[in-house]
Amino acid sequence: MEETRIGLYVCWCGTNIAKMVDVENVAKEMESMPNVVVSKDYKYMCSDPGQDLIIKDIKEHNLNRVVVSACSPRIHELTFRKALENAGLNPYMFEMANIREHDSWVHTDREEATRKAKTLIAGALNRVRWHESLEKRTVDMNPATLIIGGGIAGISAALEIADSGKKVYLIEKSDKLGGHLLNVDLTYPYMYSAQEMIKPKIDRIENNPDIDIFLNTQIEDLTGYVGNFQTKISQDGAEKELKFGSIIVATGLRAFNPDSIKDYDYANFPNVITSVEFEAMLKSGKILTKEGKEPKNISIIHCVGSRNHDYHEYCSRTCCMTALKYSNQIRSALPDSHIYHAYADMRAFGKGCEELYTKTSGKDVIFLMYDQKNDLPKIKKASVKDKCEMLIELNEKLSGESVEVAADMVILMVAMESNDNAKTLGQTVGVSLCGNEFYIEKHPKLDPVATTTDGVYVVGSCQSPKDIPDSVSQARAAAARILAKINYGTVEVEVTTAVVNEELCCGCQTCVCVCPYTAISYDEEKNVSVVNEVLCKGCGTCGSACPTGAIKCRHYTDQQILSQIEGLLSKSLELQEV
Amino acid sequence: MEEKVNTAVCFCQHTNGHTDVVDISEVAAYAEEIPGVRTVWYTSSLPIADTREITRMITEEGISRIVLAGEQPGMYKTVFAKSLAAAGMKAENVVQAGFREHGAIKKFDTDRAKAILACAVYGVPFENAAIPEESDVHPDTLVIGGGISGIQASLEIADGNQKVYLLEKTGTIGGHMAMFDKTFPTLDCAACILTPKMVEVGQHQNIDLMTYCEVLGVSGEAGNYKVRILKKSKRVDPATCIGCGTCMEKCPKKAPSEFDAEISMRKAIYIPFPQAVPNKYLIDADNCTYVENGKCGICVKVCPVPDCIDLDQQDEEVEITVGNIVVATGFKPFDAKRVDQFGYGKFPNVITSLEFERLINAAGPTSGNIVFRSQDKKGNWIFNDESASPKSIALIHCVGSRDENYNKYCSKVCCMYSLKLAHLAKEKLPDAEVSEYYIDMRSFGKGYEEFYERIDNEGINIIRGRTAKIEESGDQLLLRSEDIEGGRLIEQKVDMVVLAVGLEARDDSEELAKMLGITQDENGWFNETNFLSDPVGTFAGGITIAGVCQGPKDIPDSVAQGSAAASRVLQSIIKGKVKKSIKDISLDYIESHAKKLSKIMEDKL
Amino acid sequence: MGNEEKKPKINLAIYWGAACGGCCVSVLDVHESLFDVVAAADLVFWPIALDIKYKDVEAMPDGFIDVTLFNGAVRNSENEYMAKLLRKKTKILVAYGSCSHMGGIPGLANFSDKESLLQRVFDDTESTENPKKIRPQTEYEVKEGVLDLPEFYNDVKTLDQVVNVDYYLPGCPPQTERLVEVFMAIVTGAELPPPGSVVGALVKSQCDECERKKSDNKKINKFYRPWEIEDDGETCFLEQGVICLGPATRGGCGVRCIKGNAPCRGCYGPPPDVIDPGAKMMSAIATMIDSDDPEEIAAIVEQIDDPAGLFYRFSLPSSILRRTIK
Amino acid sequence: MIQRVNPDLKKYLVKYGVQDWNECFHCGNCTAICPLTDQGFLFPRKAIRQVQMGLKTSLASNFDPWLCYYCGECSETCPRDANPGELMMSLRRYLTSVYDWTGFSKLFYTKKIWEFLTIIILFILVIASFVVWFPKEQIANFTTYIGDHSFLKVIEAGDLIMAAVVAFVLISNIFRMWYLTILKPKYKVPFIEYFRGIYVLPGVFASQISFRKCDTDGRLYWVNHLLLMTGYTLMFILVVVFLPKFQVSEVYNWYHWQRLLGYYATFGLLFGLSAMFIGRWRKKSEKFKFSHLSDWLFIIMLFLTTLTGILVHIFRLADMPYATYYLYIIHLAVLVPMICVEVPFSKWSHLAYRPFSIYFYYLKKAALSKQHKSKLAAAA
Amino acid sequence: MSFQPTIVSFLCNWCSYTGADLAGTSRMKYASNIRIIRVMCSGRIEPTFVLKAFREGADGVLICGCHPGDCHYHEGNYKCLRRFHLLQKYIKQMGMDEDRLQLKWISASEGKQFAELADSFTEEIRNLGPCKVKEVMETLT
Repeated sequence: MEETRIGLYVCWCGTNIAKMVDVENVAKEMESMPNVVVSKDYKYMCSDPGQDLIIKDIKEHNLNRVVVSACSPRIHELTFRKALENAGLNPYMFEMANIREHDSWVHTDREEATRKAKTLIAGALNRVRWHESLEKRTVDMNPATLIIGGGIAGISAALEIADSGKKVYLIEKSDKLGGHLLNVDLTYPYMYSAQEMIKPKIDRIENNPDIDIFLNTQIEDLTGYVGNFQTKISQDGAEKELKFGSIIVATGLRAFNPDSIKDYDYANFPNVITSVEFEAMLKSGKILTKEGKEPKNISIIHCVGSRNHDYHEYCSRTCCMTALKYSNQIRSALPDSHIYHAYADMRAFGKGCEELYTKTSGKDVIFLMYDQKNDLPKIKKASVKDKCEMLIELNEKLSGESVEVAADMVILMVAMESNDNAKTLGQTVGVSLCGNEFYIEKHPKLDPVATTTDGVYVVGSCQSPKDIPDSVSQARAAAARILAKINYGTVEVEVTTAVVNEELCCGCQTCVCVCPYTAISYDEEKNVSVVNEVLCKGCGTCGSACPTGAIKCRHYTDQQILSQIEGLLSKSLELQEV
Repeated sequence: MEEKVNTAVCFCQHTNGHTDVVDISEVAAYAEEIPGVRTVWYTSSLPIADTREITRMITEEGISRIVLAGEQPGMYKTVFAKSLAAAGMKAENVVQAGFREHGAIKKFDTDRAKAILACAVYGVPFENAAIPEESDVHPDTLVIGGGISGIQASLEIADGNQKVYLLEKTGTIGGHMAMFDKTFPTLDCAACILTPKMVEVGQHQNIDLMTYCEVLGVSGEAGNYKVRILKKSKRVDPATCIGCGTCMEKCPKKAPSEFDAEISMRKAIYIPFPQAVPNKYLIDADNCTYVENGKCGICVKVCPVPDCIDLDQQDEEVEITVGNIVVATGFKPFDAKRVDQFGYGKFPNVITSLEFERLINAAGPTSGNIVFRSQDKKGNWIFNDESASPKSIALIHCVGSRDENYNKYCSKVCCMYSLKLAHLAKEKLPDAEVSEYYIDMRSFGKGYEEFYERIDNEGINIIRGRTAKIEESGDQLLLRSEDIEGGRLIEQKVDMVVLAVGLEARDDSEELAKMLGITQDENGWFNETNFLSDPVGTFAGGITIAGVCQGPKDIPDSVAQGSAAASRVLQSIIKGKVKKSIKDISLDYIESHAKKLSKIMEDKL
Repeated sequence: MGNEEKKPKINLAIYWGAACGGCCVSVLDVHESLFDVVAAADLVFWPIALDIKYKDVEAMPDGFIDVTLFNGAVRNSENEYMAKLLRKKTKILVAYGSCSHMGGIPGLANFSDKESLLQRVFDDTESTENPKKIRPQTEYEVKEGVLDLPEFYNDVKTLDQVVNVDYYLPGCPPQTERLVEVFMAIVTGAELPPPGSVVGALVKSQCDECERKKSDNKKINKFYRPWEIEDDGETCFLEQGVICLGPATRGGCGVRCIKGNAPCRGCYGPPPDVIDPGAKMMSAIATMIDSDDPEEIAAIVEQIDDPAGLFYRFSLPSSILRRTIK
Repeated sequence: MIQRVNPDLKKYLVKYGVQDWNECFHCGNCTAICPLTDQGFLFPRKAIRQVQMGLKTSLASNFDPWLCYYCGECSETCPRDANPGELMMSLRRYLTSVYDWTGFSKLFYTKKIWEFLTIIILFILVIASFVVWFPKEQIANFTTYIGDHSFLKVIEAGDLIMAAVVAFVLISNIFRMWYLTILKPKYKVPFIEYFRGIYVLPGVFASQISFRKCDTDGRLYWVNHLLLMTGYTLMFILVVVFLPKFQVSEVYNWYHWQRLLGYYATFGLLFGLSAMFIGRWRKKSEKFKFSHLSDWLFIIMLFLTTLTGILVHIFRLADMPYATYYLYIIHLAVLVPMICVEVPFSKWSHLAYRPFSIYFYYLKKAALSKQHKSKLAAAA
Repeated sequence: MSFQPTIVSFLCNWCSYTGADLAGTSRMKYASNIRIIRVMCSGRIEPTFVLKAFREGADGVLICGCHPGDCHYHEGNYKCLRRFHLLQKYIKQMGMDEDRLQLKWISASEGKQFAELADSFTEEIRNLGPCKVKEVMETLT
């Protein structure tokens, strides 16, 4: 083993550090620490001359470790690592002691601050001795993409990727593309035709040589990692294998079945229909009751299965607006009808939506507010003298009155819920579910389409209920990620990963269950755990959980940290009693 | 196709008094010339309340297909679908030629409106017929706006190994999100999740970060835009500034801090906030004593780096060439002063949500203590750590939003952020009485409804009812509101009122829209190509929009849009080609192309 | 065979410090192999079996003994004296058994101190009658002269805390087969591992040998003492909520306890890279607790009555904290 | 009681006003901004809700509209431009027709031609009766004998009969109002409160003091209204009740009480009316944005009455008997239909309903507070 | 003020270390007794490190991680929380005051909270007096 030769550099940071820390004294005193070959102080280490100083010393003094004592490593660790790289040294042979943010800026006694700086540096010096060279690693990126689900999200993503000439495998479990949108007549808030929007897209997909469409297809099994996935699919019983670099999950959702809500008695009233059924009526141009008559009184009940603890706690996001759209369409087709809404909160939040709400209000539509949590309306059969088929009883919140509403047709705005195979598919592709059985994203805000599994993205309503523009945006967002990676050609993987020493690992599998990224798997043959370094993000939780000490967390090894502790607590540097 | 399809074109355009709209009579004249058009109708003269009458007309004229033309003809679709179905035709044969849907809004778009109509009559989707030419694309991209959308778009493109210029008007990137304390519904702190991204931008080798810059003009065409940029003088050399802060310490001139929503003071030489990227000082020329009258110059004297501060530095103009432009300019908060009844600006403790956001931020001027506004020595109303804390706080939703008197639209985020603020207020001041006044609770996103429930159970009074007015009552504020669900009048005395101000288009967006050749809707938000299928594209080639500048949005949606815009950019770079503006396609071309496509479709059948 | 040069016999010593005697018995447990041992070695010192006095050892030249198997911890001045003496006289000093290796069961005395131990033994025990509060003396004058007794130390130490140790042969007691293997290796002059190594044990920990079914389903909602649960005899103890130190304990014993349906208590000591097996095991066990709620976690942790005694049953004096602090 | 939601009611109500108030999304702004809103009496929003849902019974028992003086604050700040203020106005018309058992009110409000016809018929009748019965020879000395010409007795008798009829209609309608708002909804008003409440009435009637609350940001509608109202009332009393004392032959000095009162009343009427005229004409402030035909008719007729009255006075002082006589006829011909049509059946009826609504408001509050107290007692 | 305790603090990179940095950039003053060790995640912190710190002379050990739910690695902080409880019980059994070891959540924006925590923890440890582990260990060798 080569001799450890450490270069120590103490930064003044102008007066920022030097004012509170006797930088020169520190540099001088620390020179005597074991293995320290050079110890220097300099005004601004991060400046170009400062970095040059390090590079020169590395070459001149044959240094193989460097410690810079300056500001927070969060600011300049990368800067100095690059300097080491420029000098031909592995960038990980470097450690920073933060004597600005954690010392000079927060303390008031110069002597104490100086002493603390020494301890911090001693810790860093101790630690850096155990540093090891780590190599940057990349994996090649297979430019093909697998898209699961042929709804609007899947279609948008497919076109986005294929339009740049990259291969797409589009898998759909039903026999046609288009998803739920195929059954939609108009869209809110601008009343654009859904068919006119989706049809040309399907045309383009079908005619795009870069897109392979697999209808009636299911995914059997999936292996691999970002850049290099492979899967077995079964299409009408025939199996096939595909290889690709990224996966977009766009499996969408399904409509809630209102059978379980007793108050609505969906099963027994022929003219209590779901929003899905009503949409089909609108598409066919025939708004008729089951008896073939035009309904005079139409009631729309919101939040059916949403925002209620007995069904789904979440808001399904699109129903309010869809219901408003219905009102406009009904008013257009049946100008004399009575339209009632039983709603909880009118959620008209998107572009153009509040305006549609206002517009709808002006069209003789009656909005009745009910308590969607505790007090659902009840649908009852009406008597002959009521001159209508059903009566809806509800406690109206805006007036505080109990009222009944005549109805010949009741439209239940059913909730959106996740597909029944969401869980199994999620397990296959490595995406977890959140509380409501929707797929969970990597970060709810800053990474809404990525998942904890690199290379797997969730878009559209399988992540949570969404309307068309939001689904399209998400699909595009995932496409951007994938295109960027494809354009790069390779995927960089975390360097400071955990690694299992197979000599020591006893196969207890404690680590397997603690890894948040399922990066550790158990190799039955060897009876050891194996870290998939592509998936590992380097948090080190497994290393702490490993009872045998077989897992090493690169750059945060036990040895490195324990030495740092020893350094920090060197006797000579302890605070004196005052 | 033995039988000829007889099409009726029905115009449903209502000008509502606007004059600069598509010329319907011209389009109608054009429509009559299209083969297959049997008759031209106008909804204004049709008995559209009487489907029987329309059905009769359909049967009489032998119409089997109806094209609805106009700005948003969808409103009439159902009546015609029903009539067609009643006449025994297919209800699907109502085709919409939506002018607005395909970007024909103004008078000069009349030709495009004709093309849209022609496509509809031929049964060819407009986007299939109107395929713009492609031109070579310059691989560099300009992103305008350094908020979260712009950051996301820049990172996305830069990660694809392409050069990005990220242009930001202020001295730091981060936008409004950087000002927030926590983000709903997970309550993780905005700085924790945003600053790593900002640092990533600052250190990314593919991103040329241009802060304190403005767009002066854009020329050229899709794929090859020349953008003139004004580099406002920072008067501090960012290359040599080491961020020590000595200058700021010594600078004698103070100005309201933009980052703190002007509830605290900063110096004339400053870093917008501690985690700003770039973390370099700059001089606010409007407030610098030296710039004003040539005296002072203390900062130069104390600066440890020679020649770092140059107080005489002048603004500079540069020109860059880019292939694509992403517009992510964001929003400005609604000016609460406009709502008289709330007394914002009159009563010191009526504050806006953005101010409150800074107030409760641990990194804000009061280190997260909620206190009363007080006056400093110079009479500025600021928040000062030493003031007392309020014992009761009320939050008022929909300030400036959902209001015919101000902005008609819903700002989408206020309900959620108010819930969040209420929670944080309660957390900081557990004994304080926190109330919320709302109209409709719009907690629509993932985990939002659950968040609402959670806040509802935290002892916060969430009251349905818009607050009508705020008056001073002794030391307190008297607020009048109706508790809609309880059916009673509420006259509540509180110590502090937080106005949940809505989002508005930025003042400079009109200017920018003109420069870039993109359009705005009536609320000032930028228009997307197609609301449904292309929420980030614009009609100008190579220009995409992302984030709130397209319409109010929460953070996840803004991020998704930032990425989505980047996807368009990357796609064009990978292909090497970018689509030009569809404005440049001639009517003749679209018409003949549509004819051709329709022929192909017929042959297929 | 005849042509083969006969190797000279080596000198072997076996000594016990603070030990139960089990280790010495384990040497006898070699049964017939004893003949091989005797054939290869001269037993020059083994108080339990041979009448060789300390002064005989003192008389030996330095390095006279080739191998000393030292079992038992260092508890008193006599232990220490003999450890130092034997170190001087021995070429290869082997810490034999858990007590000399890590402190072992006697090491648990480090939860207490000299004074309270003496008080318990000489005052408080129910069967003791000691009105004059007489305590052991290091010197006691009798007619014949001054008798000296070893001084009882405050702390239990491991052998290597007193003298340098060449090899460690862990176990309570060590597996006899392992002893024979090690011994034969030394005798036959096979290449020896670097000094300071643990010999006669595996590098991998118990789980490697353990035949119980293990999975990644290590989530613990409740801790059970072994008698509180009906062991299914198949599943990993940890997965059943029974604390088993197996993962942090070297293999080599043939998983005897686990085969006998008792969880491992850790007598074989930590695998090579582990400094403090108790700490490692605490870390692993705590990680398995299936809760994110602080109060629930605290409640589950409460179910472990005596973590220090449990996780450091054999290793307290060699652990980082070594003893309780007062 | 469960009421049926009736969307058709508001289609009918449109006839009483200009719009259907569907834009309202129930934020409660109008209620809260209203300076008169009181606990249990939630101004416009409750009424809007009743209109939107077509809750006829609730609407009939709601006298909130009478408490409103239409400051316009609610309409001004309404985020949906739903015009709650105008709704209250329209509801006052509707409620007038609800209270009115004769059905005239409904007829006049919903079929405008009937109101015109009635006015014209009465107009002609008055003129005709003069033509037929007035002794022609007295015309020449009409100015000097104005107080004691023989026909005056007839006029006086007619006057009193008209007053009696109007009073009967009004009083019976007020009883209906009481039935609909207090009795039918079963508010248990302690008997004593009826008497206590009586004290409230005259003062309120005279001053309309609560109107003052509505004068936010310095507008003086109250003063205006007070002038108009006192002027009118004074004139009404003078002309209808004390006609013999008022219409006298002797010309008193200008400072005589009779003339002073007359001048005050005239000034009040003129001032109030012109302010109303200008306001409605300009439609600048919220309260004047919309004007129902009945509003205009009332203003015009009152204005004409005043004008003709002034002219009669001037001509008489100028000793121009013929001019005085003809204008006198016109004056009466306008005055009579105005009082017969407007006072019991139309706009002017609010002079009775308003004070009584305050009386009932007082009673209802008393009932509610009693109910509240007994609830508390039961709970304890 | 007499006894100057030595405190070792383990901070996670994403929240707490950033929070401590923020305290620095905001120039908040706090006791200089705290010495910070950066780890990527509080889930990396092992009992061994803590015991080692006490063994080497620390009078108190402070562990800081992201607030529950905020962990950059999803749930590392929960792992840390579980270990912390057991470890506290252990050190108590070993005769130490369990308050010498504390676990606190500090987010990236809580610079002030960190500074306050540093002060309050120092004060608390000062009141507890010196930790004798190192002293005792020295008498043993």
